[in-house]
Amino acid sequence: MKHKKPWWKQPGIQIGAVLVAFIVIGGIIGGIFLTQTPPEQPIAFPHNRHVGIGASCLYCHAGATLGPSAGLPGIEKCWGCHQQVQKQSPELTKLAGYVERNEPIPWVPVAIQPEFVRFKHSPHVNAGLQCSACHGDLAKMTVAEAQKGQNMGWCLQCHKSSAPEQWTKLSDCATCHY
Amino acid sequence: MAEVSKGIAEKWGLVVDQDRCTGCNACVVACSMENNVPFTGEDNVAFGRGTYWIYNKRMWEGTYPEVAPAFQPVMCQQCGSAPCEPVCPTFAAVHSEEEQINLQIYNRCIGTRYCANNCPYHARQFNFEDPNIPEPMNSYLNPDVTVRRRGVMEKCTFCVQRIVAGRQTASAEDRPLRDGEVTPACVAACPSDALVFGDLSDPNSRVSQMAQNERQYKLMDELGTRPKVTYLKGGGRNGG
Amino acid sequence: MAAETKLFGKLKTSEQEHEDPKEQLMFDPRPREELNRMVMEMMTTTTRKFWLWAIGLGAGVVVLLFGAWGYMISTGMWVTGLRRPIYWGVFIVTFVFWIGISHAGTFVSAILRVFKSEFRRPFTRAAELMTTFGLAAGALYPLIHLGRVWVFYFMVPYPNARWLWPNFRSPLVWDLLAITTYLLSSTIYLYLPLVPDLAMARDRTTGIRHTAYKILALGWRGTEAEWFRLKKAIQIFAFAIIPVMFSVHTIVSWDFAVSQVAGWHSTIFGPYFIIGAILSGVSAVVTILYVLRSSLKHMDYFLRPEHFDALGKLILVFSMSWAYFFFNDYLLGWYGGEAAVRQILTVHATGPAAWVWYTMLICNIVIPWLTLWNRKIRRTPWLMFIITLLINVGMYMERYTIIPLTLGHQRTPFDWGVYTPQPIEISIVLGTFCLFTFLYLIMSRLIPLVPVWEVQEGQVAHSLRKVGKAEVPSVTELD
Amino acid sequence: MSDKITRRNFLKIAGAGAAISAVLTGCGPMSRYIVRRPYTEMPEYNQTGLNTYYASTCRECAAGCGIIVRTKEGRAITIEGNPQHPLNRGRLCARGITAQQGLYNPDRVFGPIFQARGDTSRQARTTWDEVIPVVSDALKSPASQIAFLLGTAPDHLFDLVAEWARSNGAPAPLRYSALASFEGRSTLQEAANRTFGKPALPFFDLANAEVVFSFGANFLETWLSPVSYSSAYGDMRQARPTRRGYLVAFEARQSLTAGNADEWIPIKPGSEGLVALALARLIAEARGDDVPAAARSIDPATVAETAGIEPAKLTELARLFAASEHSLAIPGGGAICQHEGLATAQAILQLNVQVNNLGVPGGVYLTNTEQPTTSLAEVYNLVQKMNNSQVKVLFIHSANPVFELPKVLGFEEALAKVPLVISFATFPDETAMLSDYVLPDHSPLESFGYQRMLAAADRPVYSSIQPVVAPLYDTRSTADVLLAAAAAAGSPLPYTDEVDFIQQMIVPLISAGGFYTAPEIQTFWSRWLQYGGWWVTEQGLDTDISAAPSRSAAFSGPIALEEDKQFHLVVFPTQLGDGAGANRPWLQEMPDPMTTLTWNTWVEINPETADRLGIHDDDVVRVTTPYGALEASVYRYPAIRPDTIAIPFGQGHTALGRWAEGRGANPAALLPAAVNESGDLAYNDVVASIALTGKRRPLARVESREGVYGEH
Amino acid sequence: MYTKVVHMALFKEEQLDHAAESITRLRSLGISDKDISVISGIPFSEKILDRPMNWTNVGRIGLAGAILGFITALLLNFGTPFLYPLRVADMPIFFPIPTSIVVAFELIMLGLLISTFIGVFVETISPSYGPQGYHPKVSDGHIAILFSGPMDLDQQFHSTFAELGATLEHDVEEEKLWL
Repeated sequence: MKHKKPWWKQPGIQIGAVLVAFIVIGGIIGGIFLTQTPPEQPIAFPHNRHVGIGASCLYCHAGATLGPSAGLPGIEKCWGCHQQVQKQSPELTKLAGYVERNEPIPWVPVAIQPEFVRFKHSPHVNAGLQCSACHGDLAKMTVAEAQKGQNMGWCLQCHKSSAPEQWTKLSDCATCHY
Repeated sequence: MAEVSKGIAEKWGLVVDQDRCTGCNACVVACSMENNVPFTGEDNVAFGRGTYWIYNKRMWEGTYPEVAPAFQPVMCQQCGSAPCEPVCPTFAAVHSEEEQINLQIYNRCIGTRYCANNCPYHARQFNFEDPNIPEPMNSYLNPDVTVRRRGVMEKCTFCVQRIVAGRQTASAEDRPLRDGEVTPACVAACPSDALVFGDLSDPNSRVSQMAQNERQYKLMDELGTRPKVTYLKGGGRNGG
Repeated sequence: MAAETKLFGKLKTSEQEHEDPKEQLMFDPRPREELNRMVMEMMTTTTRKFWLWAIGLGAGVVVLLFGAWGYMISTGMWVTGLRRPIYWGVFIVTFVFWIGISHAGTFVSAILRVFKSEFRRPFTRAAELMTTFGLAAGALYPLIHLGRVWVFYFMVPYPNARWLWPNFRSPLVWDLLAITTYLLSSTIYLYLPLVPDLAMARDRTTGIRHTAYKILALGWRGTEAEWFRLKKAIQIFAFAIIPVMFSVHTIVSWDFAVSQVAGWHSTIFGPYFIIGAILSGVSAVVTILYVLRSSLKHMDYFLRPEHFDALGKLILVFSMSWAYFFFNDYLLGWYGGEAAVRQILTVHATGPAAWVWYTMLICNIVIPWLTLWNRKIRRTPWLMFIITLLINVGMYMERYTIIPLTLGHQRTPFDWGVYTPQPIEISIVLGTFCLFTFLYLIMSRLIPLVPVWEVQEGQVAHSLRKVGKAEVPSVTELD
Repeated sequence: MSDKITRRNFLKIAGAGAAISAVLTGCGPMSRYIVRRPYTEMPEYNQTGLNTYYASTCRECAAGCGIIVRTKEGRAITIEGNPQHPLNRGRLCARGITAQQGLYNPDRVFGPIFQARGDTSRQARTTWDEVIPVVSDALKSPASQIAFLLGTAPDHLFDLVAEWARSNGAPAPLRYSALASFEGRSTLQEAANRTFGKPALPFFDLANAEVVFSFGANFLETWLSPVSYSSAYGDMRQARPTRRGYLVAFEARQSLTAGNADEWIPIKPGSEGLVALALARLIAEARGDDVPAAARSIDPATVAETAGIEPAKLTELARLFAASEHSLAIPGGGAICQHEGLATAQAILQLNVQVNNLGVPGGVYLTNTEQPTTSLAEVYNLVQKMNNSQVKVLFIHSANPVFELPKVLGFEEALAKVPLVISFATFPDETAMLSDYVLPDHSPLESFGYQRMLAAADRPVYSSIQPVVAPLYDTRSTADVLLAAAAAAGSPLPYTDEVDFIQQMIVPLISAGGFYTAPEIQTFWSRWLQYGGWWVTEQGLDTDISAAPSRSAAFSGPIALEEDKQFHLVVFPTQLGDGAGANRPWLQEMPDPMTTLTWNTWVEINPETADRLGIHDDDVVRVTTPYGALEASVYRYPAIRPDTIAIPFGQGHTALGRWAEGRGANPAALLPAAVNESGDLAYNDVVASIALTGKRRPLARVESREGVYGEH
Repeated sequence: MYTKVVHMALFKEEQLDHAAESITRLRSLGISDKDISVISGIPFSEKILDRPMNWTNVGRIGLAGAILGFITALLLNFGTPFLYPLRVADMPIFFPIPTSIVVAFELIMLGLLISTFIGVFVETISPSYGPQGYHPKVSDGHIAILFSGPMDLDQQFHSTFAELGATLEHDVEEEKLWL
């Protein structure tokens, strides 16, 4: 019997396999990495400073008590304060630019709901939930960061622990999916 | 949430008065516009793939000249014991304990189409292809309803998005839901008031009253599916 | 076998009595070395024709199956002929067909093994291989027919963040479990008796083949402990796989029978499907044996008219049983069934697709009953090939009748529909036929298709004993 | 191997991997998580917010139902009826519900276009600044040579144009739509005038009627105000616990209304007047009254034979009509759109007089609002003038005469003789394609306006129109264009813009006793918009009705046909209305109620006749009338007289966008140019012949042919 | 390693009787049963060759697998509904007995069959007792008797096997037959 290298020891195949593995693993890691890093925002909005001076979340995200989405402040609201206070900073120059051009600021979404999930802010806020329960402690963030592991299991966990007496309703598929 | 559990589950029901129904199909279109049901085009309809969550099963009665169409608008009957549910391998078709209706969870659906075979009412529709709605026509799509992609089943939901919205509005205002506050799109549109929607668990609701009409019958009652939709027979010559 | 032919001989013509025992494989022994050589030559001889077939079928698999499937995934199910209300078409028909075919391997190999039917010996492996590949081809269909195949894993029980598991009340999940069980166990059941033959092949090959056989033979030497263990395991398998086999097709039938669909909701469907499956499976075995016999070197030594004869008798019996169950199902629907069921039966017999129904009856009942009682026909392999092929056509039509034709005529006439398979569907169906044939073709050159040790064991156990003036065939039990 | 990979390389590879995975998932929704785009570019499903509701008026037909449009982020999502609106009370028909498909239709005219009469090489987008002078120059033409052809244009535009025409001595604007012609609106109005002495459309109180005889009026589908009549129909059937209304329909082809009737009497087209007179005689006999003069010479048995029905049936129906408390006879549609249509309409209206069912619940009222409708005869005059080159400028709004008018009339040829044609079409319809300029008006959901109720409101109603979304394209309100151009032309009207005009027009309503009032116009205006219009709280119908004695009429009866060679032709409007609905995909996809057909034109033939002629379903036949021919597939329709064929109107567009074009056939090619006494198209007198073409074209039906008809 | 050397005697397939006889003779030469192992191309029962009974755990392992499958089935059937209770039709959520039987049956069979195979696999690849050695002729139907005996009995071995018509090889090396 000739001792030939079996096929899985052929260098070409090994290199190919490693390359494929790298691309696949790299793709997965890269994809996960991109989903887990806060996206780049047009203005590096310092949440920590705004929260730090005592601004209420609802001041800017007023929709949270009323409807499905919390909403983002328009340039008018930003400018309403910032033409009075702290006018100079490189980030505020950007803001001034948007105001001047009368363009909406292209904020990039951070927490995304899949299209088949109907999340509404108002029932949660009305039930007395703190914003930080889901969005993290914004006093420690500059731009908002997506919180980890917010999947359906996480939703259900909270529904179960915070209102066990309404579990029937809060675990009903139609609560979020339609 | 602030709402206090009522103890009795809401049981939504629909009554279809066939004597009032003119067969005008306004419900078909209203449903489609509300629920982002895609139009499929002539070829698909000809092939039997027109997607209608509610449609009029028009059969003919009698022969010329005594012939007359028998209109029967049929939508998902939201069966209490639904044949479509247990056969789904992934719990995409489930019974809602809260609303007491059948749910189709699109993202859980893998498209076995078993439920559709097992539905004796043929109320379930399959998305054979992605909806083809050219810009800017997609602007009218209802953001409260998922736009279904190809490969999933869909069906009438009793406009559950309206039920949930109504319930949340009522709870935000700290009051119970009023009778007639929530109406599915078909009921809202029906020009001849042939469709009535409401809470069957409330004996005073209009739908409960009507469901006890002596003309009432359920579609394929013998199958034991316990539909939530009650039909009232047409009046015939001498009324009823 | 011996007793059977004798009994038959008494009933039948006198030519039977003059049959030379040498015509039977078991009484025509050859030295093991010779058998090995024949089997090895069978495995290693590849003609130009073989490669042409292999390349053709391989291309068929790639283009017809995976090409068409990929196209269907990328564009959606609209390329199929499915429509309201017929949501299951030839995919499920072919699925049931393949699962049915796959019953033969187990039947031939396990049931005949349990009942020590000696004629099974040369073709158990061919039948088991058919089971495995039939299942492999069939098991693709639950994936192919999914609207969203990319999330097929929702059906698989695995823990997830939502703690949401598959619905164990759904027959489709049972299907998944049953087919997985059956596929795994039939593959193992194919593999276990193969080990000694792989060792044999190991001893006669070099290079990559040798390495592969060496790994697969698990270091088989043939010690008493190894034989004992193997026989024990085969025994366990042979007994356990029979109920699994019954369960698989019963569950496939429950896909239909548990539903509310008129014409499907029938208690008789379980046994009806099993009998149908065995009928089509045993027929397919005969079809394949004919092909093997005419295309593989030395196969005509191993496969003889006696085998076709014996299988022919089985087919006749199963054809009659199938007819019984069919009639049973039909009568109950016709007699007391609801109006919708009766309507469906009428439509089957008189509707536009009535030819399907009649083809089914002709192929499954008329043809076998008219031909298979005749010993001469049974012992003519090419005739058997045609008859069994027709039976499988008939069985395909049976499933076609049950699935799209029944679905198209449900309780509301407003929603009736006509189903016509579309090119993509036909392509995928042909593709799985290519896949099955391709795998079989390749495998026929990779593993010993004849279980040499079983044949030799049989030949050793068989002898002619002189009783009075006659030499009587006799069997010794070696264990 | 792996130890040679530096961190730098690894990052490169990982980056490449990420890029690959982004590309791979780019087609699926996963990409949203990996490559995030700003909110301002997000697809609509992620921008969920609160609903904003606007009250407006449906403009898909002339009825003017009140609607509530739900909008989100400036997009019109769903349309429902306005529950407070006295006409439709929260209900709506298929056409109103699909109005967004007109608003968001990708085939709209995106801005002013210089059309150059279909000469595509010279066709060019232009700007409003360039076209206003063109319009103003056009308005400077001699007043008598300016013509306005308005179709279903909103009332405020009509009022504005009429005012301009009045003050500048131009001919009054024409207001024509095919639907009005099919309904026989002018005939009905004229018949009411002659019978009751008031030129108003009658209002039939269906809800409280007990026995209703409908002659050709398809009020459940298209006739006048289908939503309010459907609502009334529902109440007639089931709102009263003890009595159920009884509906009898007399028409040759079973329409949706006849389909819902308790009895469908398939009389020959053209025999309606005779049947009405025969009924008059039998009713009088049953009631013991004097037989009206007009009916004295009528022999019911002969009439029954002429009409093709059983004499006993006629007597039975007459007794039923005579014996019931509130018996109502409704003339409409084909019954009155024939050469003796006016007399027929009068004869039918007289049945109500005979049972004294005038001005009482369950009877006939007259509506208060004046309803300007132009009969087809006046359009014929316009065509005549165009042909004689007496029209220099033609303005067209909301009308598509090239499609709608009978081809034999030659509008298209006449149009070529007009030096300047300006179309205000929102869609590139057939007429717009043949005009010099297309100056697109806003879509109805983007514009202001008001609409008076057509006929089926039981009180005076002004329904307001307001924009529910910002205009999507470079379109401009026609009223604004005309005001600006008129000002530039030196013939200004005293209004700054459209809103100012509307406000001035509704000022009188402030003190007219509506359900709200306001101290001044701005407050009134905001309520006007909020409620979707203005109306009075009390029922305000004209109960003071007296009838003139019936006029004797001699009916010539139905046309004699050569059996199996000639057929009565019934052309009927469908959910596509006057054809403008053909570019709404959901209206196309909505199954026709009676046939369940979608997306095409069909020819209805009685199966018995079809069998005799060897015609199968889906066979393409050629239908020929003395005026033209068309080809369409056959639908074997069990509810039509064997000597009659029927073709729906609305398809067969050669323009109007992707969903309408090249689909079906336009029966306008088959229609005559003849009009009846009151100027409505006499389309019910047409005799057609059919011939197989040997082709087959399957129709898209929702029903199963096998299941419903037992055919394979 | 051993003082005993492994010998191998090869019998042709038709010499089954001689092979059986030779085992008796080896035994009489004082070689115990555990020092003898027979390898053959087809299975012979112990009685044919007059050998001690064999013993295997395959059955027990299979049974254990079946029990494991049953437990899994119980967990899936009756455990998972507790994790996320979902109602389908009118079926009991927590104790759907009839449907659970199907699942249980399949999983029991799956456990049984897979573990039987695993048993075979594990037992086959685990080291075996008795003299090692192999000859390719075995798969040609020859019966090989492997035994280890002291070299001093060499002469007797030769005479015995020559008499019975077998070829005898000495010092059979353990051949690496698997991985």
